[in-house]
Amino acid sequence: MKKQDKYLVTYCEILLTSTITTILVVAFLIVEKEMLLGAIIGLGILGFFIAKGRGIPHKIDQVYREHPCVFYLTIVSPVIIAIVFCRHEHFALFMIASVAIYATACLGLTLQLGYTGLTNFAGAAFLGVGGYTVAVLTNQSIPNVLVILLGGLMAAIIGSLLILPVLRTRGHYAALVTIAFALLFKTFLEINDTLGGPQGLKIASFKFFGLDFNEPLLGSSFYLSYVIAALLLMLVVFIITRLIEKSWLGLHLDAVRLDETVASCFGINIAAWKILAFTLGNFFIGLAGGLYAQMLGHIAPTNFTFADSLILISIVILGGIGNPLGVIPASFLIIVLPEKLQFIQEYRFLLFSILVILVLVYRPEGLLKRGLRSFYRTWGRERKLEN
Amino acid sequence: MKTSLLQVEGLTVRFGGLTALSNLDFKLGEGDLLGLIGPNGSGKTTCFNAITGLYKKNSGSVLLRNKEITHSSPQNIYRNGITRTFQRLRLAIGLSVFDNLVIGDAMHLNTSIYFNVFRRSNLRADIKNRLEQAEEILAFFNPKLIDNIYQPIGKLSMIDRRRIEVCRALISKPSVLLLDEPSAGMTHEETRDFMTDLMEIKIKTPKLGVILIEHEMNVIERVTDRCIVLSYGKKIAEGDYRDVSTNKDVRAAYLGED
Amino acid sequence: SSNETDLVKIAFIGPLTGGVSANGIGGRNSADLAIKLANADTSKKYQYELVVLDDECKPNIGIQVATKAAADSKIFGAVAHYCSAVAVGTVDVFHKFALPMIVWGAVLPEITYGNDYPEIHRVNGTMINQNDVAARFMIDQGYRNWAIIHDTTDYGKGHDKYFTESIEKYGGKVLGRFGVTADQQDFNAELTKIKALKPEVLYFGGITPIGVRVRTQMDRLNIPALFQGTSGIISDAYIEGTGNLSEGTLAFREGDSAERLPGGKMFLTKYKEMEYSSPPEAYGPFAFAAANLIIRAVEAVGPDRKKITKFLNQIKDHNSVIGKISFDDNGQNMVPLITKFVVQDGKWVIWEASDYQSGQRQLSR
Amino acid sequence: MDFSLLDQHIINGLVLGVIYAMVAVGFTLFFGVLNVIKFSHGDVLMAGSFAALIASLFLSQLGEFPTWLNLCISLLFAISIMATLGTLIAQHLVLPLRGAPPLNTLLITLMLGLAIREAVRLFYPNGSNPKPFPRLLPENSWIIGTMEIRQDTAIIIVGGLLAILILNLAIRKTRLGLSIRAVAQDPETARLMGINFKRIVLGTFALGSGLAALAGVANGLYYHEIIFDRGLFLGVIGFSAAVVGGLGSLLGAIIGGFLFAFLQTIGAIWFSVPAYKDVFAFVVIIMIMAWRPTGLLSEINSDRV
Amino acid sequence: MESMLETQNIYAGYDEADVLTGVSLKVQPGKITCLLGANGAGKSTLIRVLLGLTPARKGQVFYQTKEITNIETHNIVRQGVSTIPEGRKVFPKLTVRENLLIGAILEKSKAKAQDRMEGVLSIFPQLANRGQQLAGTMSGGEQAMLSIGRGLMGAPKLLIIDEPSLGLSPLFVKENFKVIQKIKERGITVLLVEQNVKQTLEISDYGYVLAQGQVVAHGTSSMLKSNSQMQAAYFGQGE
Ligand SMILES: Nc1ncnc2c1ncn2[C@@H]1O[C@H](COP(=O)(O)OP(=O)(O)OP(=O)(O)O)[C@@H](O)[C@H]1O
Ligand SMILES: Nc1ncnc2c1ncn2[C@@H]1O[C@H](COP(=O)(O)OP(=O)(O)OP(=O)(O)O)[C@@H](O)[C@H]1O
Ligand SMILES: [Mg+2]
Ligand SMILES: [Mg+2]
Repeated sequence: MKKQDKYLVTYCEILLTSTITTILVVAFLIVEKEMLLGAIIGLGILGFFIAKGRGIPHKIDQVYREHPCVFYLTIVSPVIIAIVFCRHEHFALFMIASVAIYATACLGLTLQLGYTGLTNFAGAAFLGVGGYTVAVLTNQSIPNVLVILLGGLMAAIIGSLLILPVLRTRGHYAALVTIAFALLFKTFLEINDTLGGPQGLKIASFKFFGLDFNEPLLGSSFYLSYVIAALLLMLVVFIITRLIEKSWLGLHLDAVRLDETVASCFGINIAAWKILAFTLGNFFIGLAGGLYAQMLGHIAPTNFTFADSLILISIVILGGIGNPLGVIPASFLIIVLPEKLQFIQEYRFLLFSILVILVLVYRPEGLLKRGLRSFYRTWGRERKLEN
Repeated sequence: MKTSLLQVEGLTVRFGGLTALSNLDFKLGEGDLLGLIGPNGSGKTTCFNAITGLYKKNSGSVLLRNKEITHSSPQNIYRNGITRTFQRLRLAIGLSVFDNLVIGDAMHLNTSIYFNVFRRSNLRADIKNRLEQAEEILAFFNPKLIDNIYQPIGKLSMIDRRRIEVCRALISKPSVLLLDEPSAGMTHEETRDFMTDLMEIKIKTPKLGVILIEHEMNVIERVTDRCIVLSYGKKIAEGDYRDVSTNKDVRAAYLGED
Repeated sequence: SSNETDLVKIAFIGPLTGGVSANGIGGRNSADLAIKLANADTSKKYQYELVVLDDECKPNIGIQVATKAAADSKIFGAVAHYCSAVAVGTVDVFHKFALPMIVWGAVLPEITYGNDYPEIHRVNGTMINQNDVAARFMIDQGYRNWAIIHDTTDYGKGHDKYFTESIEKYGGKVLGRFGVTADQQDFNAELTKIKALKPEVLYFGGITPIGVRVRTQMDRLNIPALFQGTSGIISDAYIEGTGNLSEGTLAFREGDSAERLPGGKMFLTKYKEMEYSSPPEAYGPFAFAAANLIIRAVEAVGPDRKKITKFLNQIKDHNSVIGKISFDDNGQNMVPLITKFVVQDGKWVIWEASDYQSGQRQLSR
Repeated sequence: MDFSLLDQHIINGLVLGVIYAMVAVGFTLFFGVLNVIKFSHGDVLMAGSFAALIASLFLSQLGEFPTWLNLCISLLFAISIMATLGTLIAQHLVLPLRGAPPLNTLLITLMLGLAIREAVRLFYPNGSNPKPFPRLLPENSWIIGTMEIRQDTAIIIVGGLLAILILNLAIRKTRLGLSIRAVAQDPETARLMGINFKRIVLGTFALGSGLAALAGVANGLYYHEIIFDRGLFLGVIGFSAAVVGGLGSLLGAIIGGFLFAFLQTIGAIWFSVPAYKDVFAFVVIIMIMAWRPTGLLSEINSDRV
Repeated sequence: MESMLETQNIYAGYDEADVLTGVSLKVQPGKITCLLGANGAGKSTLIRVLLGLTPARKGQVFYQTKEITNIETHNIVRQGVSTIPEGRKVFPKLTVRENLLIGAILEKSKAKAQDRMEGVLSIFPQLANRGQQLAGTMSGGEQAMLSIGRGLMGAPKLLIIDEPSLGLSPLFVKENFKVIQKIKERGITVLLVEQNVKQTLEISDYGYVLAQGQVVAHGTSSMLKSNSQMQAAYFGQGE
């Protein structure tokens, strides 16, 4: 009886946390008044510390492991409710979709950098490959879903041009290879006019079984369809990334990252795993790039500069390297925060950079530190349960 | 006569001007426990590194069950059944004990994407099997470790880490096991227990051939059938412990005259 | 029908951070001035508020903020974009949301001519007119041989293309052209090659920061050619950056000089009075004019996007700080005038009023 | 090919190489203690040139100073300001992140670079515009055979190389250098040797930032013009040069710097659209990395099993 | 008699758990004091506390007469304390010579450092012709020698040694104990952590036995040698 009471309290706490978080996030997205924004941020920080004081993050973790349905209830349903609530808020939806797309790309980077230890400073370039592929192909008569897949595929293929140097180099040396690629990719697009040159390309709207994504869906916003598509894409990529982590594949990738000598002494084909992670990661980034291009309706080389690659890397680091879950709040922070700082106009980047520095000084490991691998939900608990 | 497992002929390894290993010959039969001893810097670890393919050999050959593996990659050598431990521990600090152990059996893990991502229930069954297998081998060396199987390696004491390394090398059921100073840092008592466990393993898998690098002479005396003494990369003596320990060269170079 | 103090929001979009932010901030201040003046004017029916958005000169961010502006139902018009690549991308958004907008700085012809969206207007001219006048004028001055350095952005590439077309039409010759990236620092290699070509004029298609670099490095290599730029270098920053070297630099811009117009003079004095921390730069007057135009439309037809669009499309011979504004079918201001500028004693001076025109000074040959 | 043209190209390439090498050496130095790419290096360089500009303008307001005096004072000012800034950065941003993965330090320096850049843009009067840098070096030319070289160019080449050389000696031959390298490899054991860890980190930051300021001033003196957003790109090139040369090796940084300058110059000469020179240089860099994965003067592998 | 080093009631640990729970000991000047104990007893942790690498949560450390609890490591080292740390900890990318020189980094006179280096090389002739080899590529035992040599380069008043003979060949283990004896004869105080109980007690003057973070026995070496309680503590709970 007592135990059940405790569970009830825990559930109520989690429900409350999730409700408050949802309300705050939605309010943060919609509200434009500076004072209100400040109040929301203040409330959020306050709420975070209260929750931490009550040990709620830990409880959530525990409950989620034991009862995944609670997880879906407290994460998925607020998202759906929030979207339904925001269905007329074009801009909020646009931002949600952008966050989801960036998070997807960063999941690709997590696979490369977080799991396998491959530094990829050319994230934006692969985003661009996906985008340009989509831009060129959408205007042909190819089914649009296929086009986005082809965008991912193309990113993976272009990425394989770099495989030889990426395989041979490590650490900063590998960073240089990708930095070089990022720089030359953008410059090449800009100089060479075959792909629209500096002006870029326009992209016809995304069509899915006769559903035009640029038309309002069910009388709501133009961007609702994109939000749904982006969230679905993120979900699928997230699940795949997570499943990879919690399987023999993830274990192999970790082994490659942590000690190549040991890995080779235990029969692990380092090159093969690196190729897998690099290619699959680029594929995910390419998919994200494809959808992003579709949503924007126009892409140009200046979207895919080295600075943009750094933004992607920043998200991965800020989220906590190797933790796919951290990528989502980190994208939210890095993508939405500068936008919310529009009211301070030319000072916004200064403040933004200072804020990120502060976050890092207070959370040196990133927002969510990567934990030990658990292969399945009850991992590490079985023994206790049995006893 | 036991069937030959590992055969090393004329093995030479040089680093610049330094000949770390020169013209080394030896044989390891099934079930042998061969001691490899010698002063510091005499080339023992280098010999392991050469056999496992980490160092390039300047000349000589290595045969495993009469199959040439001289120029195979470390991956293939492992797949052919040679595993090892490292003199300086090389465990993945950020991973759990289980992760560290199971990576030792990488060649038997199913790494197809389809299996790992889409056949989760099969994977789960597989993982549970591996868990049992890991617990079994831990139980052998130190049953207390089983409770730590989900813990990060960093929480263990040095000596337990050493045990984990040995377990990692054993978990794939190799035919040759190379142990590089496994008892370093252990007390006499712990060393004794460890060697007892090792002997038991030998009894359970009678065909396993082991090469043991060790500086504890009583260990060598107790567990090895035969030993090889290296000095400056050359073999200066070979035979059972009694022969070797009375050899004048060995006493001068290694044991100390008294 | 509407309350006198109804609040009407107008968006300003431009680059406020990064390399071309000087122009963005100048434009922002000018638009802000227009709003402040309107609010101070008691005869106005509405209160106005400027919503300022930074597009970072990046198309994706541009589309993002354009969406933000367009999605805000209180916003009835936008004064948007200095960077052409951004404007090319956002026109679809403005059209989708039926938000009337006026471009205040981007010069690529496609922005107005590449679509038939009624919402899109532009008060400044395109680079086509600019280069045609420039080419004609230079030929008349007796120059025949050019070397071109342009950046590989849309701006630089466009100028290269249109200037070359015009100059060849009038019988001039381009001896060599050099596309350079916008973040390049060192032009010594390119300039060394140019020195060997011995052109009479070095045409530069690009904006101030590189313009300053090229002009200063020309001096290091002792290249005697005349330096001719485009609207992108008509800024105080160019003169400040190059110092004495700026003397005799030529450049061309659509629209009349603000100093010469009665409204323009008013603009400059009011701008001074407001004590903005940075100058309006070359395109400030255009942003000011665009903002005024939207205010005027709101005053005339009330806060209604469709009506404002319609009103704007009918603008003909409207007096403004930049001269008369008349929109053609594509919403492009048919700027009748291209003004020629030359740097004289550390100031951009209208050619006709300069010592060079009167023959007191000579352009370098 | 016109030979006087070739001379000119060689001189251009040399100056460019020296400037790149100076930036690259800074990267190598920071890599030495932090084991991380310090992305704010380029921006510190830029800030250094602005500091010198301020000092120089202030001096010329005070009255007539000989240009050499003006140069020395501005240079010292810039170096000391940047060294102080570097120390503060190390103290408050880098040391607190000691336990975190090195990549997190990378992010913090990246953001710091952005902050410095934006601060200069916003708080220097009209900071987003290019600023003329005073001409503080003699501009007469020396004629050597068919070659004509301006004195300022020559001074920058020689001065830059000298600075790198002195630094190299300092790192190779002194106890300070030994301490820096020890701290980089194992901070804890270094402390056991009696090395003041914090002081070494702060000192290295001061040294590196001072060097950045010097490079910034050299840059300003050569181009006569500075701008707030120069840092990032120059930083990236410096980093590339350091890595191609082989991280941790000062000679490597010099070789890398000259190689990069050489590739860009060749690229600018070869291609009809010179913008391709960067594409060309980076393609070659990628190929070099595939050929020599640890740089031209490759880091010696000390990893053993 | 004044002690060289003294701890009083030290508590310390990692994360939440305390590894040391109230350790007090004294190191007499000019003597070899040894610290014995099973693996994981907390010996190395105690040493880390002495050197200021791991903070003491409670208790005090005195060096000569000064309190040095939780002060910065280099300030402790500068007062004449050298360490041969557990696991050698040579600098892998420095050459053998540089590794030795860094042991004497506090010594301003180059000539003195050179003298000490010659002294060290005469003890470890194996290192002599390896001056330019990177320490990371040395064999395990060679690294141990290097680490000991580096510790001697500091010319300390107090030398703290954590498991020096780990991985050394029998000949060298003997040599090593002789070296420690010689160090003592030079008037240097030694605090020695060792697994090799017999030989350690042979050369040391006084000993402490640590078990589960506490001192379970202490006394002169001859006393400890004959103490059965100590044997039990040292060999764990079992026998
Ligand atoms: N990668 C390398 N580069 C240069 N020299 C090396 C390398 N690896 C080993 N050596 C040298 O080769 C010799 C043999 O080394 P090895 O590690 O095999 O010795 P060992 O017998 O294992 O000694 P120990 O008992 O001390 O571990 C040593 O002198 C060592 O310095
Ligand atoms: N960095 C660390 N983080 C967490 N626990 C640690 C750490 N280092 C040591 N421990 C734990 O502290 C305890 C004491 O360790 P310590 O190294 O002091 O023992 P020791 O007596 O020196 O043993 P050994 O003979 O193995 O060196 C052990 O249980 C160990 O697991
Ligand atoms: Mg060895
Ligand atoms: Mg210990």
